[in-house]
Amino acid sequence: MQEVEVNLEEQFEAKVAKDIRIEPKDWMPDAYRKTLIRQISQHAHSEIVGMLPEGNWITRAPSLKRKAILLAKVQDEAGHGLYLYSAAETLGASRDQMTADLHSGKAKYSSIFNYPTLSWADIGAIGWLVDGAAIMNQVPLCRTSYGPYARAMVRVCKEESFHQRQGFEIMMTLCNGAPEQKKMAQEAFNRWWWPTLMMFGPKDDESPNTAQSMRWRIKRFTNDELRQRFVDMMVPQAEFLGLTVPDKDLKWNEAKNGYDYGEVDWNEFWNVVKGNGPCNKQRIQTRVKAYEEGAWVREAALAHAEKRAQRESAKAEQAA
Amino acid sequence: MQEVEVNLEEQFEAKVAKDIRIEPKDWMPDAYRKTLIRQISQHAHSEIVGMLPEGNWITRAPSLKRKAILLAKVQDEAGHGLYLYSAAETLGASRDQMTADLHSGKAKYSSIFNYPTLSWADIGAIGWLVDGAAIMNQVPLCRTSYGPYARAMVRVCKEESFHQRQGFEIMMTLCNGAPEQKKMAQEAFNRWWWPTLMMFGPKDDESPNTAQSMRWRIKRFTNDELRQRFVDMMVPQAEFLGLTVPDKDLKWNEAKNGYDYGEVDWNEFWNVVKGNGPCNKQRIQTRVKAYEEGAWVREAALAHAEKRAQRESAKAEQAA
Amino acid sequence: KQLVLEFTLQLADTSFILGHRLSEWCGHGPVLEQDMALSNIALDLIGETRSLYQYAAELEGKGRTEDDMAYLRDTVEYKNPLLVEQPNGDFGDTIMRQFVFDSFHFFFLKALQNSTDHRLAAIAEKSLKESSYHIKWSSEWVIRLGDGTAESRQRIEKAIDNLWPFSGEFFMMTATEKALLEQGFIPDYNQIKQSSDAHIAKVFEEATLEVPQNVWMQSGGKEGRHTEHLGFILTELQYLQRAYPRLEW
Amino acid sequence: KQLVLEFTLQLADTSFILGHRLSEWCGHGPVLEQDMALSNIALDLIGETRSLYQYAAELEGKGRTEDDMAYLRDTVEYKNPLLVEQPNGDFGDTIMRQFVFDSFHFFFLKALQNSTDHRLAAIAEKSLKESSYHIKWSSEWVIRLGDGTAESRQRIEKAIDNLWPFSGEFFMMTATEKALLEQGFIPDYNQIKQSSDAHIAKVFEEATLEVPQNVWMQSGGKEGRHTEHLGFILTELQYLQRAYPRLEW
Repeated sequence: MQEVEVNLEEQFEAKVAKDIRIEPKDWMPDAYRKTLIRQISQHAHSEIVGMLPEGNWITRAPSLKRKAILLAKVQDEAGHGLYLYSAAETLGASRDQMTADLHSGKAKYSSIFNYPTLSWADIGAIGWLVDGAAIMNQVPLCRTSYGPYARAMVRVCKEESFHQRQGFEIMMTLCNGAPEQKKMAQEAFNRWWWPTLMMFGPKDDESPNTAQSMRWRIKRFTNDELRQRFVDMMVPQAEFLGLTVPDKDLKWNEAKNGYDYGEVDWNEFWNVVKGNGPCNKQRIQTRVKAYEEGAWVREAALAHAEKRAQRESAKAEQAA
Repeated sequence: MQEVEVNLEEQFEAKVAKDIRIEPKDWMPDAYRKTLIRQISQHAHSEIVGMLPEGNWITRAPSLKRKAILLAKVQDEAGHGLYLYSAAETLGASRDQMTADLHSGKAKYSSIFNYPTLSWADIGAIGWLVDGAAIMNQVPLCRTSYGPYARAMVRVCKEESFHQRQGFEIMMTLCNGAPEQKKMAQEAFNRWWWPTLMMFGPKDDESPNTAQSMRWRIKRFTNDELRQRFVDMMVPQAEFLGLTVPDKDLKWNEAKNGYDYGEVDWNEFWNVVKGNGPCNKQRIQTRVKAYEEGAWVREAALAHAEKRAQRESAKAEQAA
Repeated sequence: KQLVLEFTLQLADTSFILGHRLSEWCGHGPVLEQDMALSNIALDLIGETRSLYQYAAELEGKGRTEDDMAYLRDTVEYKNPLLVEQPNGDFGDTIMRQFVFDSFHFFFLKALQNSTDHRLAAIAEKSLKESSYHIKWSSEWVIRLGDGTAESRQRIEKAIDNLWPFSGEFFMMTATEKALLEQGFIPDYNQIKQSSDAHIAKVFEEATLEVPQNVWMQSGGKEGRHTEHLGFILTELQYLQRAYPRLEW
Repeated sequence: KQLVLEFTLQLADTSFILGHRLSEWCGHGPVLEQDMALSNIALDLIGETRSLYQYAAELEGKGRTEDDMAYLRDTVEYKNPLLVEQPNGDFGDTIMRQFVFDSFHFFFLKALQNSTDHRLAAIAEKSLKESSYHIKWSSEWVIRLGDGTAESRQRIEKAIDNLWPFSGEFFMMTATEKALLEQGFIPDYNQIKQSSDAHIAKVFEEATLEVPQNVWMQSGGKEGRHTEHLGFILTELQYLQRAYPRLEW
């Protein structure tokens, strides 16, 4: 038995090393399964909670077109949540349990959604920066070792890059608009820049799980690598928009062919992770409320389905 | 016994005829008491329900001054409600019972409050027209035969005429303002004119209680008399404001030294009385909701008062 | 042409306000799949709205845009029937509001396809496909909630009670509608009402619910006399356009 | 002078938003007498607001009015602490919000009477009389609800839980406040905090409630970083002024 396990583990490691996808029915180490469930469900929760800050502006979107685009975008996030919950279910997690863990605070979601959306420009900033950072994190996940997760990410990434373009377009419209609009854009940029950098997670030397995740090819780059890429990509875009990056330490470093940037406020990061962000409480309360108020609907749907099934089997019996 | 009653009734009638006030401890016929309780509680309910259509614009008032004035006005209405409930209590009615009757639909309130407030001009129109009609109804009640009611009405009327001036001033500001404002004022006037005329109640020949109420000196003028006075007073004010009365049959009648006016839509009147007005359901639901959601607060206040009383009597015992 | 403009605006306002109301659900639905369904219907209605406002703007010919129509008219200028501005309430209220609306909208669009106004006919044809999904969805939910648990039945009955007085206004013809009917621009509402009533009766029967009888029908919305809810919808909806006038977004 | 202007606006925004929130109760209170009490406090705060905005407008010297200050600034320009924009919730939430506010406001006004800015000192003196009623009222209600029924106790504890994270911001000094403190324009917040804490401790003891310990304190409002609630307050509040700009009302 011991030997069989060892063999299976070797086969697993070998497959991963050769970039062969692990599928639901394949043997996998418990730790791998747990890590994936944690990561995928966290990702799914992020999509669902992430609906709230943007959803906050659907009723106030400034034009019919923007309203439709934003509503469709938030709806896409619900869809991403669904794909990802399904992917986690292939690992034996149940959606009810994952939901309960989100509501109890046991499961995390991306801290970025614990910041409030205070102006229309925030909708642009989220699309541009937050979706931009998400894509940077997620594109490598399209090649992640677990099959269902990788396939879900392919769909997610395709839609996310569409969303990011829409966010950039909102920012561009504001930056090319009236002075009040430009100011609105800069103010939103100031608030979202640093929290976005935090989306890549703690610094590499404080991220104990990174090494194992990389070995399993769940992750493909370290947090700091991705963060650096993101900064290098966004700074020119900000310049193009005419926005000032709110970082006085930002400067081009010819030697590393990238930007040096200031120190992220890790106190704030850990504090928000701990639950003390501006909206942690509100976000979870909103989700719990929606869930609890929906209980009777879910029960009714179930009860009706059962009644219907009974009637049909009764009918079938009669006919027999 | 029979004779004593007859004697009391004669004394009562004599007092009323001499305009001597009836006071709570005086003997009075049951029918008089019942009529008064019905009328006073209906009047109190009207004040309370009347808070809602105007309260609807407190959060949207267009200036700090208007906001403060409107809030103070609606608060005054709560105060009027309180005086009047107290007056009814002197006749043996309980506030709980009166509230229950309002909520169950057994007790009525002025139908005018079953119309919605749709623009800021409605706040002006209500103050000017509705409070104007209320004063026309109420000034004679300051001399009504039942003492506590008459005294409550003196206070109410003083504040109402203040409110009416404020309403007129809102209308004047709108009518002297931009074309959009003038249009807003005319549109509100169109909607409120006819319902206001209905405030005086059915035509005299369809108002069976009027004769008795006048004999008891609860009422001093008939519905049609008051309605005519109101029209005669308001038409010149509307002209002063530059507003068109929405009545094509309106014209000056030299012979009667007053205006002839078109027929009120009595179908609409009875329909709203029956509960089918635009807001009947909403108004009562709002009151019931406030009451039900306040239950725990009232219970807590009572429980605390009892605890406190017990503690004090325990202390007093110890001291003794 | 003025009449067609007025009528088109009325239709646009109706889809718009209901679409807006549904969009308030986004992120708060009772289960993810239904959250998405509500957003889908909202998106369809907003799509229909845009076609209609665009047409209205063309008919008016004063250079106004779809957004001017949506964002720069005040409460009394909106001409939607009262039903669609009623609050979301619980999921049962939203379902019942949607079902009543769909039971009009679907049969109305079907008939409007034959309008002598080709633009309206084309919009109707496009929206009809979407509406056939909506009516299926809301009908199924009425059945589920009516024939579900004791609680769901009680809630959907409360929703019927709340909303039924607003179910008649769709079929009460305004002066504009009467004139357009005579000119063949719009279909006969009596026939639509027959189809609608039949559909409602069928669904309610399957849901084991009773169709209310002799209910007083509220009206006024199609003439600009609204309930107090619409004003609050518009304050939220129009805020940015009002606060920062005449800008591109 | 710029600093005094900023500070005066911050105070005005604070009274205004809380006054507005309280005014939402009007007609919906748990009992008539308390409905009136809530409106009274709202009226006092709006009165204080007007004096402060008027002073701010004078300090600015650009011809703006109190209404321009109130109605034509957007969310991030408002500088009220986050507590006052929190929703009314149930009566317990409103009481707790008011109690936390009064426990700052009363002692703050008391100290502000000695400001070297005579105008602020005069406004403080006038408002202090009103505030002494407010703090009495809210303290008594905390005691009643804390030491009332099991339900009221549970509700007020939930309110404490909801609102305590917003109780610290009043005493966190912004750069503006620090500079003004050095110049003697405003009082030392540490001393105010001592009085405030002592009052809270006394009332909570009588209410048989526990003062929460080691709660993370939210902040940002005084620097314009608000919760999502403020935007919705302003859409409603400012709608008419935004929809019909530059008119007299």
